[in-house]
Amino acid sequence: MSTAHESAAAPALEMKDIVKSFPGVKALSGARLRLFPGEVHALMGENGAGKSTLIKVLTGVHPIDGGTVTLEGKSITVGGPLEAQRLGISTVYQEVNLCPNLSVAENILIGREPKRWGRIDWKETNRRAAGLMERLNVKIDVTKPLNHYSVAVQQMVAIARSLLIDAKVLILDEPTSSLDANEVKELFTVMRKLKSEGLAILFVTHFLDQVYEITDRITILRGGEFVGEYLTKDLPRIELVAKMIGKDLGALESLPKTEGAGAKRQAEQRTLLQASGTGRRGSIQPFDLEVREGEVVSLAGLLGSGRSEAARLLFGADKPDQGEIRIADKRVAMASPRQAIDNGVAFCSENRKTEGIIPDLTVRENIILALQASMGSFKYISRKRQDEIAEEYIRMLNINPPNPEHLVKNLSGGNQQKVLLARWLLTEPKLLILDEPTRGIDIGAKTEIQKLILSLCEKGMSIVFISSELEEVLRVSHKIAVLRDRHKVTEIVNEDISQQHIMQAIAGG
Amino acid sequence: MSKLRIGSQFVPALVTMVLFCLMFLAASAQYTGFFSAQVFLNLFIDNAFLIITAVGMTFVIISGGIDLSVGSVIALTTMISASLVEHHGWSPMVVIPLVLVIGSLFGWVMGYIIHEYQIQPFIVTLAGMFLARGLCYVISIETITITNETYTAISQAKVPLPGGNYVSISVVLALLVVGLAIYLAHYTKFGRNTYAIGGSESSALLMGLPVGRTKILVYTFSGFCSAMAGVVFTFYMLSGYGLHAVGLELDTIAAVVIGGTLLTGGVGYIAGTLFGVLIQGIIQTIIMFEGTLSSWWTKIAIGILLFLFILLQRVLVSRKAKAA
Amino acid sequence: ACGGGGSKPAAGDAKSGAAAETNTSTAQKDGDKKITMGFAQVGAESGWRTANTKSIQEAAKEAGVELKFSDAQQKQENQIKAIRSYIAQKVDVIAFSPVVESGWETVLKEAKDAGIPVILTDRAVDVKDTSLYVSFIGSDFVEEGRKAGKWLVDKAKDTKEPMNIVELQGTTGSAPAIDRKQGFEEVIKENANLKIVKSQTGDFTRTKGKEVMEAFLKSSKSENKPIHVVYAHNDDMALGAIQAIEEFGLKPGKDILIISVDGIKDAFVAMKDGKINVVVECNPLLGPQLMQAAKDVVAGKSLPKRIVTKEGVFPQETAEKELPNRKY
Amino acid sequence: MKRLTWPLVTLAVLLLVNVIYKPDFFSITMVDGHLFGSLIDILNRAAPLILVAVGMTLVIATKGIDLSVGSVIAISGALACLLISKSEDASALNVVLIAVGAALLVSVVSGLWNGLLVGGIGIQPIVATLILMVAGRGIAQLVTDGQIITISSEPYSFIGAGYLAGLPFSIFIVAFVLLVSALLTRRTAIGLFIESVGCNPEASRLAGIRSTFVVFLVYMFCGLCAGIAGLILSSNVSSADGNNAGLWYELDAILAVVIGGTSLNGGRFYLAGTVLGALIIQTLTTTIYSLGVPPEITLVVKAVVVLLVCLIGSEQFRSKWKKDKAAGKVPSKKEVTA
Ligand SMILES: Nc1ncnc2c1ncn2[C@@H]1O[C@H](COP(=O)(O)OP(=O)(O)OP(=O)(O)O)[C@@H](O)[C@H]1O
Ligand SMILES: Nc1ncnc2c1ncn2[C@@H]1O[C@H](COP(=O)(O)OP(=O)(O)OP(=O)(O)O)[C@@H](O)[C@H]1O
Ligand SMILES: [Mg+2]
Ligand SMILES: [Mg+2]
Repeated sequence: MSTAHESAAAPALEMKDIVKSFPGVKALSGARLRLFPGEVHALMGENGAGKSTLIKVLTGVHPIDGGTVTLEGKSITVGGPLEAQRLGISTVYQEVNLCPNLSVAENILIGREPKRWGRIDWKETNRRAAGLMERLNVKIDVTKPLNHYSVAVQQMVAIARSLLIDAKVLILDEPTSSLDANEVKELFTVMRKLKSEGLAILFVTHFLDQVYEITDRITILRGGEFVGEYLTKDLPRIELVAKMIGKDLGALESLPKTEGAGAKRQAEQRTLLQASGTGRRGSIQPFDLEVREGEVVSLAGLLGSGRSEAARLLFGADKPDQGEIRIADKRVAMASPRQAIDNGVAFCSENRKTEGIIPDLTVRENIILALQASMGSFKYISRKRQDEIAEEYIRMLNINPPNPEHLVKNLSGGNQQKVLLARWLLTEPKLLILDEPTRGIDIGAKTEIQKLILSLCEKGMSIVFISSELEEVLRVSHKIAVLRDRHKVTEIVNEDISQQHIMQAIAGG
Repeated sequence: MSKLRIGSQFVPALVTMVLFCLMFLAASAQYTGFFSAQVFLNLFIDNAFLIITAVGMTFVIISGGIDLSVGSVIALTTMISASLVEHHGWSPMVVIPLVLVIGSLFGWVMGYIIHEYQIQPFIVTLAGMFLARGLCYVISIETITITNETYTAISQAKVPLPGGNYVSISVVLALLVVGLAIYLAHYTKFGRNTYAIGGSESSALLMGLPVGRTKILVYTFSGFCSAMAGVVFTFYMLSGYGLHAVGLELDTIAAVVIGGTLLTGGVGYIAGTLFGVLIQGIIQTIIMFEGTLSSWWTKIAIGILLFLFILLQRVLVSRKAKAA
Repeated sequence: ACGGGGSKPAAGDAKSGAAAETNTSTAQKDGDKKITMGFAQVGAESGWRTANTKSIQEAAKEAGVELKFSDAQQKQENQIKAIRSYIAQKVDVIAFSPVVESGWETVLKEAKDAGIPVILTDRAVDVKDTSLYVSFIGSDFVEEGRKAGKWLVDKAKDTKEPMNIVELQGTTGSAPAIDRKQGFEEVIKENANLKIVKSQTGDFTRTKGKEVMEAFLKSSKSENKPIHVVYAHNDDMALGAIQAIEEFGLKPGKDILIISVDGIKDAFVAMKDGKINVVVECNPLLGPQLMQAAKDVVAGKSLPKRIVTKEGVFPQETAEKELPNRKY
Repeated sequence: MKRLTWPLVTLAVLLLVNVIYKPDFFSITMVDGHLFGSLIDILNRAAPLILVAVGMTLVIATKGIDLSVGSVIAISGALACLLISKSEDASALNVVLIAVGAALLVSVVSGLWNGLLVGGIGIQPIVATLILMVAGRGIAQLVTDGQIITISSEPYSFIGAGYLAGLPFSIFIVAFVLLVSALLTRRTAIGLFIESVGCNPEASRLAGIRSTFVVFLVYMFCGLCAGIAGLILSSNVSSADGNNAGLWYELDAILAVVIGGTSLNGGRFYLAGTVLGALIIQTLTTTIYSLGVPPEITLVVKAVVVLLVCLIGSEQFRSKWKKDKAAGKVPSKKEVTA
């Protein structure tokens, strides 16, 4: 079915020779894209390849420097997102771009609120929003403000919003970066339906599995340039990756298989962190958790099961009001992040936009921030040392553009995530809590990071790991704590760790 | 209000109302003559213009901006009204709509500059503040007394209430504006867009909301409210004067913020603002009933009362938020 | 006045006195018929005003009048509120110094409806129906301007050359600023040699007075238009100007004539040192007169519509003798 | 440096206007061993404003605002003058030193109070500092008993009216404070922390920054700056005026900060820009005085200048202008980072 439109129809949308520069960076040069009605089209490329920029240029967020855009054969210039919507282009941008202060229902419907007697009909608004969320199989109270929910839920809300627009073209920029398998499944069901209705869908993701599951065609960008357009079925994985990073790759294969690796080391390790009865009213019920030195403990669970909440307690981001936490057998109050850091605990939040990056500061400043904070105000890391550190981590994590003086807000999403990882790795904590650390990071860098994590463990660092990507969890963990409905239900260790086992535990079997 | 979600955001506004009632009762116990309906109604009579200004300001602050020009626009409105009515013999029926248009236009221009040239609202409206007050002096340095019958009649008219109490026409106008504003804020696209922009302007833009138009409209509305307040102020003072309402912008901002609106934008309720104004009014009234304070102790006492109130509000809000 | 030891204890007394008074008055509420007066002061924007307040507070204590005092912080709306609250508190008599002249009709009518007599101090109000207040005690700003002008005209009678005057105005738009300017200009018109070459507001403060004067001196130098006279709308600005003149290297009072209004102690000190040539008095001490008037009006006696305060013009020669008499 | 261009241009234009009207505007002569001229006057007069604005810059960088500076100015001057006037020998150096020390201490305490309300209790900065703005003026008047305290003290008047090496002493004070703040913010991590807290408080907290400490520090520093400014202002006229000293200073200070390019939304701050902003404001005031602009239209002139300063500083405005001139193309829409 996918080749049908090759001859049949003209593209719904075509972008040709797109050029876009930002001060000091050429984000796009000669990028191309064709979208046909009734297809799901993957836009692939490394972090910073220009995918999001291409989308923003298309929807008029950034003015275009050169090139043409045609929609259904007509050449168009889009003045802004509002105009794009009017033209039938519906977009979910990377990162959650919704209003945290408004209710979920409003976020979905604002701009298109149902009216009655000339005024907004709130009942109907809430009803419709709830209906839409249900269609995505997310059952939440839509009258609560958006910031009440986790990033994953917010992503679903953004998707729900985009579905509402009467669109010819649907653009999804990494909508699945923090979604679990279940939600992805729901999303794909919806996408398939829309596709069959003749919608052209552009889908950006770093998950190859998803690409092969849902897309019909792939466009690859590299360094802002067009590499090629391929039918998904004709392009094997290895080749796809090679085309994305521009060289042949053995990296994927070279990943160490650590499943069960923890088994032999576990017995001799001392306990680093011991949480007993730790909990916080209204967010997570008391739980026990033991993390040993050099161990990777994963928290697994469904959307909103309380993984992030648990992690935040361990770091003091929220103050636990029950139970106690011991680190290296010393009782620690964990009243603030500061205290946690002083005790060698670090935490990389899942919410990089609001809890991670300091947007107006440079890459260098963002990287050294946590280290500097732990050193205090007056022991200033010399500028020379800062530059060295920045250089080192930019190289190590392949941050692009490799300019330490770039403002972090101008980096691509994946590169921002790398900066955050760099920030915490630099502090060399005893326990590193990573909440969705590889969110939005491209396939090449992801393996690098996983390798890095494992090598750090080998050196004795402990890690608490949260990821919506089960495969990743399986690959790195020594122990998995499963959460359901905001309390810890079970622990799975060592040889018991298997996909099926976890799935059962999560689902409550 | 029942259809509105009473979420945690509503707590500050609610706490403000409760605290207001407590303050009123406490003062009634302390001062003879305080506990009367008329004293309560006087809060409205004396602060009608502040209520109206604060309503406009609430929109601006919810959108994440600020408007420093309100006091000056009030002065300018009184000045234009007085000069046209007294010196040029225009009819109030023409003058009042005219000044409302002028005020709105003034706000529109500021909004346009803020949005179109991406200049911080603080500085644009500060320039607006200088300009409006400067224009007053250009019209006349001296105060212009209004003797026009329509104005004096409206000014002295009493809307009788049961029990021999009364309010002024201005109070009715102010309450109408409050009602309109609540409707605008919660039941129109304009209002919701304002909240959205305050929550996150860049998101609102990406969500395809008319950010520019809404922002400009918000300042226009604030300009309109200031002019409306100016009209009410003219009834109240029966004069035009360049030094009217000096420093009112701070009172207004304080009232809005006390009412639970966040200066960072996105959160706030008109009803909260109304009580914010009343809180300020009651602090004033308490001090006047006290009647033994010297000028400096007056200021210190205002500061202390404000502090106590805000502290209580803060404690209660964080307690409630935790419980929720 | 100059903040030396003298004035401090007085304030302490006034305060404790006031406190004591409230206590006793609540105790003997229904006993003897004590007059309650509500007084709405403009604010405490200057030493002059504070002296005015103090005079009223002390006089009230002496006369056994229970004083309800409120400070409007230079805002007319606050004064109106205060008057409303006095009406609600059913005081026997209301007195106030209006911030501006206009806009009193409504609230004064309310007072009249409530049967409370109103006495104005310091400034008049502009109302059509003069029965809204019983009397006005205070000075006449225009007259003060005239007196200042008169002194200069006398002084300049013999000079043939033109004299350049710079004027330091009070707060733009305020009644004393407008009136003192008007009265002064009215009189100096008589002599064509007298010309105001520069006029700028100094906001009634020393700092601004000094700053403005500095700029005037600099520009007069580059324009080659020497300044002969400074006319300041109050003493504080004059004192600031004096400093500027001295720093500029000229002698105030000699090279440049200084005319000032108010008559605070500091001004007399400067005058004694020969740095000010004349001070037109504007007397803030009208407490006793006010209390007398209040008693009369409560007793049902009729009052004159206008009670003028005693005010003089003090040329340099009288400074030495007058200085000890200055209370503020 | 690029963001200083437009403020610099503005300042240059203002000075140019003066020179056109008064050709000897730039002339600086030596009188009694001090330099003398309009430019020196501007520097001297701008000194307190620069001080306050520098303190304000750091506060604004943390997404705060300090409305109480005017009142702190009044308190500091009032207290110093009161202590001196109460002493046996007003001209004794140690008396003045004690008075100055006490005044500065109280100013820092005022800042601490603000910091406590904002950082400790979490009250919104604008209301938190409004409290001290209102009450502080009362306190200042309480100190002076509502009168103007006049003193005659050689050493005290040196602070605001004295000369050192031919230049007004206040200029040295400003230079010193600027130097200290530049060192503190650029040679220690404090500057980084301030910007970080102002830019994203939650992320900063999670990165382990003691944001309360930072907030306390900036408000205390701002209080100190206002206190010094208060001393300069009161010593300049050898008197303390509890009611009028520093009135509306907060607006001018904030204006200076904003003209200098620091955003009221916190984050990056630019001390040099602030200094330029303050100089622009003072130059404008002096220009108005020396050109003889009538007081009635002073405010209109000020409004127009402020607006022009912002407009030429706005990229959108400039590019629109250029484009309009070139050919009526569509104005560029602003760019957003998602
Ligand atoms: N507003 C901006 N200012 C300056 N540079 C920018 C801006 N936005 C993006 N860039 C740069 O443009 C390049 C492309 O970024 P883009 O966000 O399109 O990458 P991406 O392919 O979406 O990457 P990711 O997979 O990490 O999301 C990057 O080098 C980035 O630094
Ligand atoms: N039905 C729901 N689904 C998802 N989140 C919910 C739901 N109901 C409430 N929430 C809120 O969302 C947040 C989810 O908590 P948390 O961030 O710990 O989840 P998580 O396990 O990390 O899941 P994820 O980040 O994948 O959504 C909580 O603040 C919770 O109050
Ligand atoms: Mg991207
Ligand atoms: Mg989570």
